[in-house]
Amino acid sequence: MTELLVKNACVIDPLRGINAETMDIAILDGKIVEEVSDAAEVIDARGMLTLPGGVDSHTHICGTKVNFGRYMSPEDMRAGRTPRQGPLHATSGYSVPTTYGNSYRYSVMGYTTLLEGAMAPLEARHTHEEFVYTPLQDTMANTLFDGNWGIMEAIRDGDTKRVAAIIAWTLRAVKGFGVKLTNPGGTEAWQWGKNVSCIRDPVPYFEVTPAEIIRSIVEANELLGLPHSVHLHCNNLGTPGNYSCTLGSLGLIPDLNEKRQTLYATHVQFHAYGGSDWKDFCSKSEPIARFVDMRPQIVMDMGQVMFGRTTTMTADGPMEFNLYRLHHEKWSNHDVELETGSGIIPVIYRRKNLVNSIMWAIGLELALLTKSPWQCLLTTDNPNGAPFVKYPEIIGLLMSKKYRDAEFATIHPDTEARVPLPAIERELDWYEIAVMTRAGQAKALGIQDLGKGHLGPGADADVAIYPIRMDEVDPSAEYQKVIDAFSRTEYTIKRGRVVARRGECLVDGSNATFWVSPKVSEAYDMGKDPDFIEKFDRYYTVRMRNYPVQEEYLNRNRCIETEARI
Amino acid sequence: MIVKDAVCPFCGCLCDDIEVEVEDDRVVAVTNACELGTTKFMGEKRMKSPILRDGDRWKDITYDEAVQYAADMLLSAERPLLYGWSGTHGEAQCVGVHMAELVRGVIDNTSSVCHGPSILAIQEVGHPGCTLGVVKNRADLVIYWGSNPIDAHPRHLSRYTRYAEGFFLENAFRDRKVIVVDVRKTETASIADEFVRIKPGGDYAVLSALRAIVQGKTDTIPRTVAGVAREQLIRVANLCKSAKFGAVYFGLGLTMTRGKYKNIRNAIELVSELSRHTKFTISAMRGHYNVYGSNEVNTWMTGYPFGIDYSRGIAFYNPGETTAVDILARKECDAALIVGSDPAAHFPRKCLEHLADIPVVQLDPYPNATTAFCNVQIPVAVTGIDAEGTAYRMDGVPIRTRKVLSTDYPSDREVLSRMYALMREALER
Amino acid sequence: MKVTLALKPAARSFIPIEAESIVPKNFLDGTDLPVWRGNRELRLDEVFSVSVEGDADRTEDVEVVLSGETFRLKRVGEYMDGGRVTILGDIGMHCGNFMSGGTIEVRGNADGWLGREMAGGTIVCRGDAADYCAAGYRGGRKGMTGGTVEVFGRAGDFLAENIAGGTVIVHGDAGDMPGAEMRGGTLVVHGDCRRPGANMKGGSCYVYGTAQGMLPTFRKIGTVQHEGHTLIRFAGDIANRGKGNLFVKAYEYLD
Amino acid sequence: MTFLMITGRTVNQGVTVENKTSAEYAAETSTCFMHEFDMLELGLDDGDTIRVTGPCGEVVMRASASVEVETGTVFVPYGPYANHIVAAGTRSTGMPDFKSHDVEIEPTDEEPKTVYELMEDLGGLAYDR
Repeated sequence: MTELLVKNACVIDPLRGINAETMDIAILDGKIVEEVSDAAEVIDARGMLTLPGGVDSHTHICGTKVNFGRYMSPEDMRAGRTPRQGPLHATSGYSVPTTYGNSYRYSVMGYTTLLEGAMAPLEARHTHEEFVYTPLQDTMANTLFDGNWGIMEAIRDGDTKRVAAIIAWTLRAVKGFGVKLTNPGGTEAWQWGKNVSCIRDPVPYFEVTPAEIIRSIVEANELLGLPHSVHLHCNNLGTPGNYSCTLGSLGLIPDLNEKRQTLYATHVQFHAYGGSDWKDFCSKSEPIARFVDMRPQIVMDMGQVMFGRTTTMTADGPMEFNLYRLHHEKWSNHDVELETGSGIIPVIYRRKNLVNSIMWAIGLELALLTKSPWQCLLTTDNPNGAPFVKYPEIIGLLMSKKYRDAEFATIHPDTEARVPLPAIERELDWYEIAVMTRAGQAKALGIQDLGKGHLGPGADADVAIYPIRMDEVDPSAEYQKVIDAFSRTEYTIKRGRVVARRGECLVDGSNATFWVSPKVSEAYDMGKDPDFIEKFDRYYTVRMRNYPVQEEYLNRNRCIETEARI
Repeated sequence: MIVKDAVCPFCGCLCDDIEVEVEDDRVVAVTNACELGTTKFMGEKRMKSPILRDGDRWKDITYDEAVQYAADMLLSAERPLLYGWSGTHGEAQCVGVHMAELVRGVIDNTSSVCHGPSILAIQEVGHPGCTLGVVKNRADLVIYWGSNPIDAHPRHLSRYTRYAEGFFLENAFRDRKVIVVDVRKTETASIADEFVRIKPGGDYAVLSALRAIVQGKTDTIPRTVAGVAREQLIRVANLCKSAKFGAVYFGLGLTMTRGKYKNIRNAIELVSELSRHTKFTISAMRGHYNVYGSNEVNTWMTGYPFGIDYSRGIAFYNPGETTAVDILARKECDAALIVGSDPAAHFPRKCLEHLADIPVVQLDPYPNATTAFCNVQIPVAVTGIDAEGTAYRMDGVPIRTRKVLSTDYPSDREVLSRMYALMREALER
Repeated sequence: MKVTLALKPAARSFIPIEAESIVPKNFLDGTDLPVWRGNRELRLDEVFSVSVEGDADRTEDVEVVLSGETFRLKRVGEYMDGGRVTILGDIGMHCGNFMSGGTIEVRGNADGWLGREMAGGTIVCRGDAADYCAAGYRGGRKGMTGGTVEVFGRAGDFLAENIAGGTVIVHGDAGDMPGAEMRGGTLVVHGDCRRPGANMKGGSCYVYGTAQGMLPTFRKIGTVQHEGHTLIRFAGDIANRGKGNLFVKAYEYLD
Repeated sequence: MTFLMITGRTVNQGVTVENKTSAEYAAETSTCFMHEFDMLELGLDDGDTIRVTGPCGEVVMRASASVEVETGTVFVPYGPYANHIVAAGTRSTGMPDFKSHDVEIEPTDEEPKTVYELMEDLGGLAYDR
């Protein structure tokens, strides 16, 4: 039995409506409890800002694509190298660090739960292997269904229940958490070197449209009762004028779930572009934010771009090829049979580049223009917009108009005419930041009932104590103090244990992986479906029996069983 | 007993449809595997117990003694080399990386003498690739360049290309064209629709010429390039551009000849160029069944796929300097741990001369050429036969190998974990 | 100030010594510097006999002289920004990496990666330079961006690979693929070499001898006079939409 | 006569590679595949022994006629015999020139050594249990 008592914590816990109350947090064996005995170890938080452990609901940290980003980037690895020290392993890398590098750096920033944004089912085992070496965070993986042959055939046949059944079988097999659609239909078209331009373009051969894929899979997701909603990377990422496609996609979504959104639209910054080409490129954050304000069924994340060097990686293969044609830098692509694909290129976002400057502004605008922080979460689509170590700076920008203006003065001068940012006065407060970095993320992922994103009794004892006192700092003026505080916690507590202190990790942890297992009726068990089995055997190059990820790959196994309505 | 869907631990194809018949803890029959795989499953000449070289004779020792010997050897070395890793499962490779980090040694795998140059090329220009099933289902043009699957990857043709059925190909055998580019007229060349014979050392020039021709700049190209007529180059370029889906599979014919990784870089740049016209992919014919896994494990744990030097605590990577052949030939290590490979059979003699001068411990199920240079050899279970664990296919698809029979041999992971634990204990003391 | 470092003969002489601390600037604060032999950290005076004559306030006034069997000594002069380093014998890999100023003179031969990613200053090598002289690092980023490297002997393979600026002169022959991926700067090879300028897209490469295995993707433009040589001028590499200039005295295709 | 020696994989090398102490492995990896014209010129019959001299020494192999190689080129399966004469230089890439060595070939009366004899020549100790 291990007991820990955090005293004098100034807590913001949005899921419980707590805003800056000074209180004690009692922890017993890794869980938050009402009280602990006098024998408990005591940490005095001395009024410091104390939040539930950070949750990142969209990041790329583990798996085939991420590792290929590392593999092809020895120059990136020259930054961020640390030696093995005590219980800590060596790390390397800046934009695509090693698993230990990711884990330690996230931990120092107070993050305790991460969702890998895109896992190809066929290569899921790889993601899970890397999760084990991401020891200081609990993990879960969005599973890609954007180009799944079986699903597209079922959609063509109008059989949503079969769509749900295939998703159920696959999630269980690959130990996936949520349903991810990356450029739906586009990844299949890309296996012919083609793409779909928006939601009404039919996918070659399968003759279904992205709109049909999105709608049908959203319905299937709810039939399965999954904790998370469908997680959508819209078609047409990164092209001028794509905001109308984004609005069209969001407009497809009915409100089907009382507890959470029905659609999670990811890295919307990359999908909020106006203009008809790069010459008249401009921000369309306003119509997007207004649209989302009116629809509780939508949650989005920012996908903020920050200036500097990074590596872009996504399942959206055709988009990466277009980027390659612009930059003519190195380019990797990896198509996955019957399922999806991915692409990777390194990029540098420059202040002196007009397009990059506009992109930077759009992400901030989305966060500032969307009324409810629960509907626009803080991400960079790590590492696509920037490595996650930039989060503290983004928090600073959102909390301080002064900081934004100072930054704005350093970017391309023509930006002003293309974006609404300079006119936006709003400065987010501590509570809103807490929503956007943990509470809102946990709610959107549907894991608050599993003890994530809040500090109520029964929750996982994941706590971040930041070395800053809200009553002593004016974030609007003293934004550097805010950035410093969010860069390194005073304490990061994971499962009831102090894992990081003042910028140093202390222990080699042990992660848990969350995955879902929907219970479906016998008739919808694809493992017994003759047609499914036959096609699997003929067209996959892996035997169906060797496809599922064995439980040996899960370090701490957190299976979420759901009751499916099929 | 018949074990179905067993995974073949021989080459990078990692075929997972093997049926293995086991009687009395012996493999008695193997179905579906090629000759290479069958022989490996049926292999029987295992080393019985750990051995220690004692002057000019061999003496049996216990596993405890052998593990202690290895731990002491690595801890006292100033620059130990931990080499091999392609012939074992990923879980063992992970322990290997932790060991290298702990003792501040150099960890390298067999890709340095296999597809290491391909990795160097990918690090310069990236890699447009795909899984094998994408090619099987779509490709109407397959190019084998400096690779000879009939000898090295015997089922590649039947599972993924020439003789495979494909979802989008009505009559795959008829509709799929195969081009072979090589300096030898191999057996693979004889089943090709088009054979391009190149003068040795001429791959780079031919690839450059094709890139120019694909861009329409044919005039500059001389009448013959490395023994290939310009007309044939134009024909090949046209075949590529008119394909719906083209796939290049290259082998050691590109990685081992002059220019090394620059050959592969050029091939990748040709494919990137072709991607502007149609769909094209390129992939390496990886040799050992889990050499790619070793690259993957090293990459997520150290940041680099092979040739990682932890002498200074942080990871340093520079193939040509931190790779096994260079280190041994230059006598730059003072101890070696060999796992899952046989450098004495595959390295130039000068490297072996240094192995003879330094303490060497090897984990391997069989007596092999490296045994002759060992101070200690520890027999282990064979992954995919009497041990299970993760392997990565040549296209990056991870598959868990099955255990088809039970023996008393410990797995690589078990032996290495014991070594690692001993070393941690010693260092913490 | 003159600092003389005489390498002591060592029992385990085959383990390389990494000595990035040996740059003139560091000796302004004394000689208490670390070097590494494999994974062991040693003091400078455990490895060298150290003697110092005179003193200096400015890096420019520091000269470091290295003697002994220094061919396994790596990273000497890394990040050097001024002063002078003289190596009486051979020098190990990575001498003058990232150098931005000052002068390094190698009286003997230099091992691989001499002047890797160099940005300024001067390196003179009286003997031969091995592979990757004045080249870049793995991953294809820019190689040399400024400064001068002059080699009086021969150079190995991949000379000035990825060069983007500065000047490299080799008086003897060069190996395979000098100036590969060249994108700027100037490379001059007085002797013969193989496959110069592969995939180049900028800069100028001069070969006063014969280019063997000449690549087929260079377009002949005419002849020019250069420093008393009549050279054939090519544009290329057209495989890479290149705009580089390659000048050779003579060439042979692998046809 | 001078030849370009190329090394590479063969099925037989692969089949015997996990059994390096076997006569079959030694036989396969000590085979030098040559064009029959070259063999005629050297007065060689299939299976005759030859001395192959490379930049780092010499080794005895057996000649075997092959239609796959061109004149002036020989092919030897990967293994200890070829490596007995291959130079260790990698041109700083990590990879030796396994496929581009010039070698001298002449007939000989000597027999190829066993794998362990080769290893013992370099300071190893045979394991023969």
